[in-house]
Amino acid sequence: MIEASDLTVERGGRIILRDYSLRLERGRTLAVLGANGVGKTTLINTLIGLIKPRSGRLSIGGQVGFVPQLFEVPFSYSALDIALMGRARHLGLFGAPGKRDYEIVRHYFHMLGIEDFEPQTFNSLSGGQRQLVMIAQALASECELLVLDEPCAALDYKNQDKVLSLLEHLRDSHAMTIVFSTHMPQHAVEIASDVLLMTSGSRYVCGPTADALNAENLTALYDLPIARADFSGLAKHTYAPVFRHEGVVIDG
Amino acid sequence: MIEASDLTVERGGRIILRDYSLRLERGRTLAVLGANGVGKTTLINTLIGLIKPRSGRLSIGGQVGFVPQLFEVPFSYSALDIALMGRARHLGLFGAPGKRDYEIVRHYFHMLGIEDFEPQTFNSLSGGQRQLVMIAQALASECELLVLDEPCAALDYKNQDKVLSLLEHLRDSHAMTIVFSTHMPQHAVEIASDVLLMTSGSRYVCGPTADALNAENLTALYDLPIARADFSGLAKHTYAPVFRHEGVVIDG
Amino acid sequence: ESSFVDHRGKTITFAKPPERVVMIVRSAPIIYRAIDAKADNIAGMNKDSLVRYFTKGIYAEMLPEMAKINASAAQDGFVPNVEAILAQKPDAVIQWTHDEKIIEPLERVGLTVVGWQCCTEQDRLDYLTLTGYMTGRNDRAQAILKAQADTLKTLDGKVAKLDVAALPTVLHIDKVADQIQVIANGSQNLALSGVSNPAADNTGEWWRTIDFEQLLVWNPDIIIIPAYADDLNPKDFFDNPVLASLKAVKEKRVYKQPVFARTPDAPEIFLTSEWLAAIAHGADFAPDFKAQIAGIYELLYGAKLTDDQVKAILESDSNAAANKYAELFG
Amino acid sequence: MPNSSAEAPAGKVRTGWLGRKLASVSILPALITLLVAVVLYSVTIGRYDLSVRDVTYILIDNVHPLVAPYWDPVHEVVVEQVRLPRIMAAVIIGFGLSVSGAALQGLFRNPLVDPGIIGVTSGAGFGGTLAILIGWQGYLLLAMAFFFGIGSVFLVKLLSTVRGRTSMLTLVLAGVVISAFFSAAISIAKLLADPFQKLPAITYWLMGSIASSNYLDVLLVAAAVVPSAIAIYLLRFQINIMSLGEEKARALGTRVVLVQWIILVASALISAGVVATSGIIGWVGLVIPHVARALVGADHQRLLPVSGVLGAIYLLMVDNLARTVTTAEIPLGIITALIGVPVFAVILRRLHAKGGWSSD
Amino acid sequence: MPNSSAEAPAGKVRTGWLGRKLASVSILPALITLLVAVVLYSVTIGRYDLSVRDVTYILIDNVHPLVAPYWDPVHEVVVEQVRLPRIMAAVIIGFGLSVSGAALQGLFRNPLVDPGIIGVTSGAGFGGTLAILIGWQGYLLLAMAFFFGIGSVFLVKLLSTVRGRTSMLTLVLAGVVISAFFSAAISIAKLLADPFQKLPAITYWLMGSIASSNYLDVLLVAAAVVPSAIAIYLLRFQINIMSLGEEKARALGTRVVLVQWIILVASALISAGVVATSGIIGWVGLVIPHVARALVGADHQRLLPVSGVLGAIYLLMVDNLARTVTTAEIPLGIITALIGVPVFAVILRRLHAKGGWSSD
Ligand SMILES: Nc1ncnc2c1ncn2[C@@H]1O[C@H](COP(=O)(O)OP(=O)(O)OP(=O)(O)O)[C@@H](O)[C@H]1O
Ligand SMILES: Nc1ncnc2c1ncn2[C@@H]1O[C@H](COP(=O)(O)OP(=O)(O)OP(=O)(O)O)[C@@H](O)[C@H]1O
Ligand SMILES: [Mg+2]
Ligand SMILES: [Mg+2]
Repeated sequence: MIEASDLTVERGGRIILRDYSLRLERGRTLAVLGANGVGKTTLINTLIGLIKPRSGRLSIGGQVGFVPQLFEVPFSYSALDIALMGRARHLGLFGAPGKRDYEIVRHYFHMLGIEDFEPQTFNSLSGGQRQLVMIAQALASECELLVLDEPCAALDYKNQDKVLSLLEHLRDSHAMTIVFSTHMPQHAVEIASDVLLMTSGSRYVCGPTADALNAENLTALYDLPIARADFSGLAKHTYAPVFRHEGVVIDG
Repeated sequence: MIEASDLTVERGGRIILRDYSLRLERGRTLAVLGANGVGKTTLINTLIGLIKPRSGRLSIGGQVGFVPQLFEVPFSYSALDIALMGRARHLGLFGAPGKRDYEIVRHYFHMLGIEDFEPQTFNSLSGGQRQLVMIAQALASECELLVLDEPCAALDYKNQDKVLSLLEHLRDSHAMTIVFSTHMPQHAVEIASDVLLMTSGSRYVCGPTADALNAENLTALYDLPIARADFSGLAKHTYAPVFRHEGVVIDG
Repeated sequence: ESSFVDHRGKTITFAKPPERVVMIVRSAPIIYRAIDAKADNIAGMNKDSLVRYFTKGIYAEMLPEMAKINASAAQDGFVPNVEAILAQKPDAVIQWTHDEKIIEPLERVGLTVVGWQCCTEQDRLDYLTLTGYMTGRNDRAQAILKAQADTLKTLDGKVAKLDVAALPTVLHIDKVADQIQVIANGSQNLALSGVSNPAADNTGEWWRTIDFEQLLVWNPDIIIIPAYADDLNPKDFFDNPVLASLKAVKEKRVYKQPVFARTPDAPEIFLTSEWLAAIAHGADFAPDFKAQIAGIYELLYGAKLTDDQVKAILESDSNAAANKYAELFG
Repeated sequence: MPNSSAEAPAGKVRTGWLGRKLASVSILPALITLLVAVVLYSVTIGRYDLSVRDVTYILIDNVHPLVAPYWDPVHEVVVEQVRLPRIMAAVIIGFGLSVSGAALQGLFRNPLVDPGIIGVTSGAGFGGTLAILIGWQGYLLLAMAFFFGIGSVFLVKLLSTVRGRTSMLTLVLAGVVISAFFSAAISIAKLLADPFQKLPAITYWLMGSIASSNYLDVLLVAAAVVPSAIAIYLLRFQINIMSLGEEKARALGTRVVLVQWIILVASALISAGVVATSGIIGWVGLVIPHVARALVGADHQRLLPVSGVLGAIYLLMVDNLARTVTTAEIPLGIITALIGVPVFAVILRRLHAKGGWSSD
Repeated sequence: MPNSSAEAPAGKVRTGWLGRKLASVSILPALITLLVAVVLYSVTIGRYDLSVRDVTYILIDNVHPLVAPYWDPVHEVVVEQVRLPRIMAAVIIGFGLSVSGAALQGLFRNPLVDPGIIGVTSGAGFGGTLAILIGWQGYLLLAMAFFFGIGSVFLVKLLSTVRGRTSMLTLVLAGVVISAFFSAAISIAKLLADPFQKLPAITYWLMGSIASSNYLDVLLVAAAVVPSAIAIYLLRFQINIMSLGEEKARALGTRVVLVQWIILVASALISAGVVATSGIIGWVGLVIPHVARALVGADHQRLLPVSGVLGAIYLLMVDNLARTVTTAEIPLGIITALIGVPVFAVILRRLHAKGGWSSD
């Protein structure tokens, strides 16, 4: 589904990623983790073709749906209008959404529990609500490959749960391939089959979640102690940061 | 420092908050938690005066620094330019930043470890990097009250740690009052003296962190099981969501 | 020494007639040439005047020396290029009075400015008098003025006998292509010729664009094509099917104005009134017109016109198709 | 997930989908009805007095010949050769300019954009001026205007394309620059023009008039406007997407460059056609889309047709005034603004709350 | 946290702060030097032949009277009464329009904004036209133009203020609408004007010319431009903040309405002053800020002065062309565009990568 070898990507004249190679089979889910500014968004934009890599080979099988990290619209479209735009790929140059497209979008609105937003102006929604609409838009595009840049950043736990469940459901029942970036390892723990830990522009770990995702790797990745925490009275675990562990000195 | 009683706030003709009352003394830190769209941003915008409440009394002591949730700039200012704008309050109508202002901004850049961003165009920074610059801007304003809307949403753990430590340091050494919203209860656990749990536009729990922040309240708040998790081998705990606990049914 | 008052009310004194005069007023060169009877003292004029009057047409034939005059005074009729004028080292400059901003820069650098104002009948007569004072040829100026006055007086005598209620209507139309443009309030006194203009009102609006419906409403007896309308001829009216329902077109009373109406302030312009009266009321109103034309051009410019030149002046070719033109003027 | 959609509550979907359709439908037919009414009314007014009955018979005669037409043939000429073509021209031009203005504002995401921004208007204006200066008239003038108009949009595109990429900002600035250039060239031409004949002709032509439209003119402007407006309408959904910005549009799978080109060329055709036949008619393409947006929101699927019909009504009413209010033809450009300004000042104030732009 | 700043590494801060100052300083003095050079050069050129030596002596004579001036008094008149005031006018006008354009583009966050957008230019144009039509001249004309110019900006503000709030979008649209209105009014006035005297006078005046500037004109335009430009420059940092959007500016503690008003009124003063003394000079205020932004970036602290000096140089060079290239005076408005367009087309292409706007 995705095959990238020796990708080198530059932006504004600076090399951001050097010699990245990765491979993802159809039906698998890749979580991309890494520090701020390491190049997650850059990698994702390269995968979906918004940025042309400077060198390296990249092949993507199938159509791509995408949820960007930041989003603003200049016109006051309704949430429904925005989500409908996800159908663009299916409509051709001169098409406009018809009944079926409305149904599909409404279906995902329903699954995300955001039917109420439909007539509301997109720009009057809260940050998290907008993100849900954008996710609905990407889902409505019904692509084989779904790429999401920090889809849960503005979401509360409930909505994170909804989105994660939905992604897993799509992967399982439609064999969709999914790539998402996140700052919360727990998201990877929950649904990712593979993780890409981006340590720097040229160093990374990529592999199945079970192997690659551990406290040690994460601590190295974030340069901060990340520990495994076990839920009281449950057979589940999470990885969480140990903030201000060593009494971090403020050097100001 | 902040005294609000019976605030009712509407936006676009809809009442978002009804009869909110809260009180925060100088030098305390309030964490605002709540589901997407419950009104956190609305409350924060009301506190800083961007939205006029429909009814109720509100009094704020001292000047306010602010970090918004979403941020875009139409011109390609450098990160330094953007952060310098935080000094506006100290410069008067006809002033422009001088040597001292540069020093102050650089000081906070240094504390956040983002000296490198200085000359970079703000719009070419990554999402997390922009958020750090915005935080530096708010800090540079050196106000008595600092208001941050989801300051850590786009940050990796390391940077979250930095920001949280910095906030705590500011509170402790300069008796700054701080209000921030977040979707991660752990942030509240770490540095908040008080929490405001916004269950709906008219129901909320407000009180000292130790009393108000518990698994029960959070579970009610997010409508999702939130459990206390204890770090393996450390005397610390966190609250984390238990995703897909009951095998959530996808009803599509 | 000559001393006179220009149109600004300013007294101007010349010890001797100025030898280098720059003229920004468009028609000043031809007037100056007529009164001074030579072009030697004309040191400069507008590019515009030169191109329009002295590079082709009857003036170019009669007065070839005019085309050699420096034409850097101004581009556009009135805005002086001060340095270019200074470079001509003029003794006097003839300039319009309508805006002090176009005179002040000239006087600022110490030039003598004679102001002419526009555009009444009296102003037009004054141009000749003022030029008479400047050139020291007041005799010629008065002779020309008298020739004008005599012709118009004779004409007036005949027009006065006409029935005022039945005067024909005349519309001057200078464009019928993309738009129909008429002269609503022109400078020519049509009453002198015993006709009236249905488009006239006192808005002061010179040209007016109308639509065909309005033309039908006015339905004039005679249509005149102004002399400057180079591209328009009576034939264009006769061949246009939409215009066929107009009275003047049906009766073929559409005429092209003769060349003497080409320069609005030229000393021979008064012939136009006589010509129009003849068109409207018959040859009696301009008896022996061709000889009169030749006489006036000789008086003004010392030119001996050939018969072909007179015909060209009368636009006889263009007007061949119009009703009775040949009968009227041979 | 194609089959899962059937599981969504069908009733809700239907009313919802129909509901939206209806909302757009209820304003549009109202406007179209209004347009038809204004057209019919327009035929009966003019400087030449004709009774409504005469006009009716003359019109009916075309569809169903009356055996003995009892009216003056002049009347028939007035109705059919003078008024009808003019009315048609006004409707087509108003429609075209407004549709193109709405599309371009969406494409450039800028409320100050009008069909003139891409350089066509002044390019075509210069072409026409040049033709008048040379002494060409009629279809030569038309061809010159058209040629220069289309040429200038290519020039703009050329100027703003650096290494195969066109930024919208550079495009719009290049448009401004090219417009300024041709405007200056027009001024030069005016300076050189004979002030008795050609200058007034140029001035008047540029000011915009459809006074002398005949059926051939109508046909020509329709040939430029109708296919272009259809092309723009077909792209309505793509314009929605383009209005989110180029990056987003590309990510959604839109063929950005192609859509840009089609809209630019279609708008250029409309403007060039209009200028060629009727001179520069400003303002309509800038303001009408804002009014339409205030009525039906930002969605171009509804915005484009509503904008078009509104523009047609507006320009027709303005032209009616132009030809009846005084004995003189007042150039359209003047009345467009003079009458429109107070009206739209009020409308924009009123409706601005739901003005469709997010930036206020 | 005032004292903590001392702990920041002092050396780094110093070089950094100075470094930035220097960056801005290195382009600005270069431009100012260029401006001075162009001014000196301009004095020596013209249709009237004067040697550089003569001009130098005539100029020096003012500062340090030479005992026996050996030059022709006409020469002194040419240099001091004809060329100098004109050069001063060009410099002041170019400076003022560019500064105001840069400030307004920042305030409205729109690259298509120019000093004409707020209605002043055509308002003042109409005032002047009216004065010419009535037959008023000189300082009456000036006063009319000025009065109408300032009046129209108040009208725009009035139109766009609904319940005490002014949205930038409504403001800009109100500006467009008012501009269109006054432009139409100008056209009407032109139709009514006597075509031999007043029409050309109006046309020429509107096209923009500083040909006949004397010291009083210079003084008047300076009185309008200098304080306004200073006010705008003083607000340079506030404009930075306003350019982030109103909400953000308010959150940062800016007195949004006050800043808006000062900039609007200052820009109105500049435009009205320019139009009153020299007619409508377009294009400079729109394009020069883009070039300046390409040179020094978006920060208005550097942008405003660089913009101003660049505008002064540009207009001066253009005016030099206007008065020397042909025998006739060519109106400024024409050359501004005709010469500027190719130059700026290239500059904009070249420098666009760092063009200061984020939206491309
Ligand atoms: N247009 C650009 N020009 C120059 N540098 C850029 C540009 N866009 C991004 N960068 C740089 O590339 C690096 C990677 O950015 P990217 O947005 O991919 O980071 P990220 O991993 O997504 O970070 P975050 O977690 O904060 O979203 C950053 O250092 C950023 O400054
Ligand atoms: N301009 C507006 N017009 C109408 N409704 C609005 C407007 N702005 C916000 N709202 C509504 O107000 C509610 C609260 O929004 P707010 O942004 O305060 O939520 P929030 O708690 O900050 O959510 P999030 O966690 O997603 O940021 C939302 O339902 C939103 O749709
Ligand atoms: Mg990112
Ligand atoms: Mg929020």
